[in-house]
Amino acid sequence: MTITVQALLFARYAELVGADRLALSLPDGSRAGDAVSHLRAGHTGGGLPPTVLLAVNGRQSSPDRLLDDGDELAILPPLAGG
Amino acid sequence: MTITVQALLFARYAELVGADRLALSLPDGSRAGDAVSHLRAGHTGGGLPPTVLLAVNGRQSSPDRLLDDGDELAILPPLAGG
Amino acid sequence: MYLTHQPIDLASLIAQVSRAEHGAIATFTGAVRDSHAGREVTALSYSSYESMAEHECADVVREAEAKWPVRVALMHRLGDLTIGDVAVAVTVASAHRDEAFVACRWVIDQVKARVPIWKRETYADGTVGWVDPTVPGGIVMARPDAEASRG
Amino acid sequence: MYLTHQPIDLASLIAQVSRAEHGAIATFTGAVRDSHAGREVTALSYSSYESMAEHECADVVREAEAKWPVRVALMHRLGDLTIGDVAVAVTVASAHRDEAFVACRWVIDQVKARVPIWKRETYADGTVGWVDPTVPGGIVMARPDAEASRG
Repeated sequence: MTITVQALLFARYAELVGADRLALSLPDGSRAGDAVSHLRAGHTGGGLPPTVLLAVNGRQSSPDRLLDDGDELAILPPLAGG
Repeated sequence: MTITVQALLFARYAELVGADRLALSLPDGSRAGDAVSHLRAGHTGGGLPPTVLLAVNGRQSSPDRLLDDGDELAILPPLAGG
Repeated sequence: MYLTHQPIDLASLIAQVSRAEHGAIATFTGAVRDSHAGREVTALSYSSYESMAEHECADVVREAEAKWPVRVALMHRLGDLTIGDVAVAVTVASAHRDEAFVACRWVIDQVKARVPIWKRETYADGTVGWVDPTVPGGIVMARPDAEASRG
Repeated sequence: MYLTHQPIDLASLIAQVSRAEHGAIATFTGAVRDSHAGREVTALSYSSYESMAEHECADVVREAEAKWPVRVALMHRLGDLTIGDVAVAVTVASAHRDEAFVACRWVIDQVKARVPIWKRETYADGTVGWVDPTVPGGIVMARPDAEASRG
């Protein structure tokens, strides 16, 4: 069984990866941190730093958060608003 | 020798005394506090409280401040700006 | 000039202190409230020892600009105000927000402590009081005869 | 709505929180500075994860209004800004100035810490950087190829 997760990339990370949205196919039971490791292991995500800020479905989440099929996983560069 | 000092009264004190400006004749060597005592001893100034805020020539002064002829002595109610 | 009998224009105060090197602007405005010490306020009048008040305001602004890397604008309104009117405005511009907040707070506190301005309130029941932060309740009622003679 | 692509109108934010019972309004505005980390800034662009940012702003406002007896207005601008443009404004109204200042400071600190917004600076020498408060110097330079592909 696999799930599909929409990875959203912003600002510098979108620039690094060369895309602001990617569909990731992951094994059932994957956690948010696993999705980032998967992306980092590939060609496009190699530049992502070892720790990143994550949000699942628009709310900040820990890397331990279990992912469901159809979740939106945002990978956020360090915040710089204000 | 006497000096003449212009006493200025504001807000509630002007209301109490019934005037916002009075000329006071005082003995040479009088201090700011003496001028207030002089005023308080008279009919018009009887309602002034025992301690008041004073300014001589537009700058806050202690009751010990020696007065010169022609000085402007302001007797200030508790401040309530802002 | 730090005192005015006209409405205070906050935008022009902000423009007065803004510079391209300033990222942060902290502003305080004090407005006339509809109640004080449990009484319903219907009208309010500020008076001042104006020459001394101008000096004190200038000192406060100069001292703030010496203590922190900031630019300060300050305006206090005098005369008759109605509920909601801005009575005092302080605007502080700085490169960073720490100094802007600290200096803005310091300036309004100094204005209240040092600038010779007085506030006369008219209440819904027709009585009149002088605001006096040194007495319990914060108000000394005006004498009815004095009030009559004033009108 | 706490995000806008239009210029921020401070007067309307103030009007949004003012009430007859509020004597104190503290305001913070953050504007685009002409320099950052020793570099001359010529242009600036804010981007955001907008749906999350709206949620976070709403949470910050609600939390501030629960912690203190205040009303809060908040607006953050996105898109291309020039030097001096207001990027963020916080307005806090309260009966007394203590809470207004404390809550205003808290809100802007929370916005910077929690709201997903990013800042891309263009410098006078034509290079481009991403503001990143977690690195020494506060800037990560953009890749020239990415920059070229963006234009």
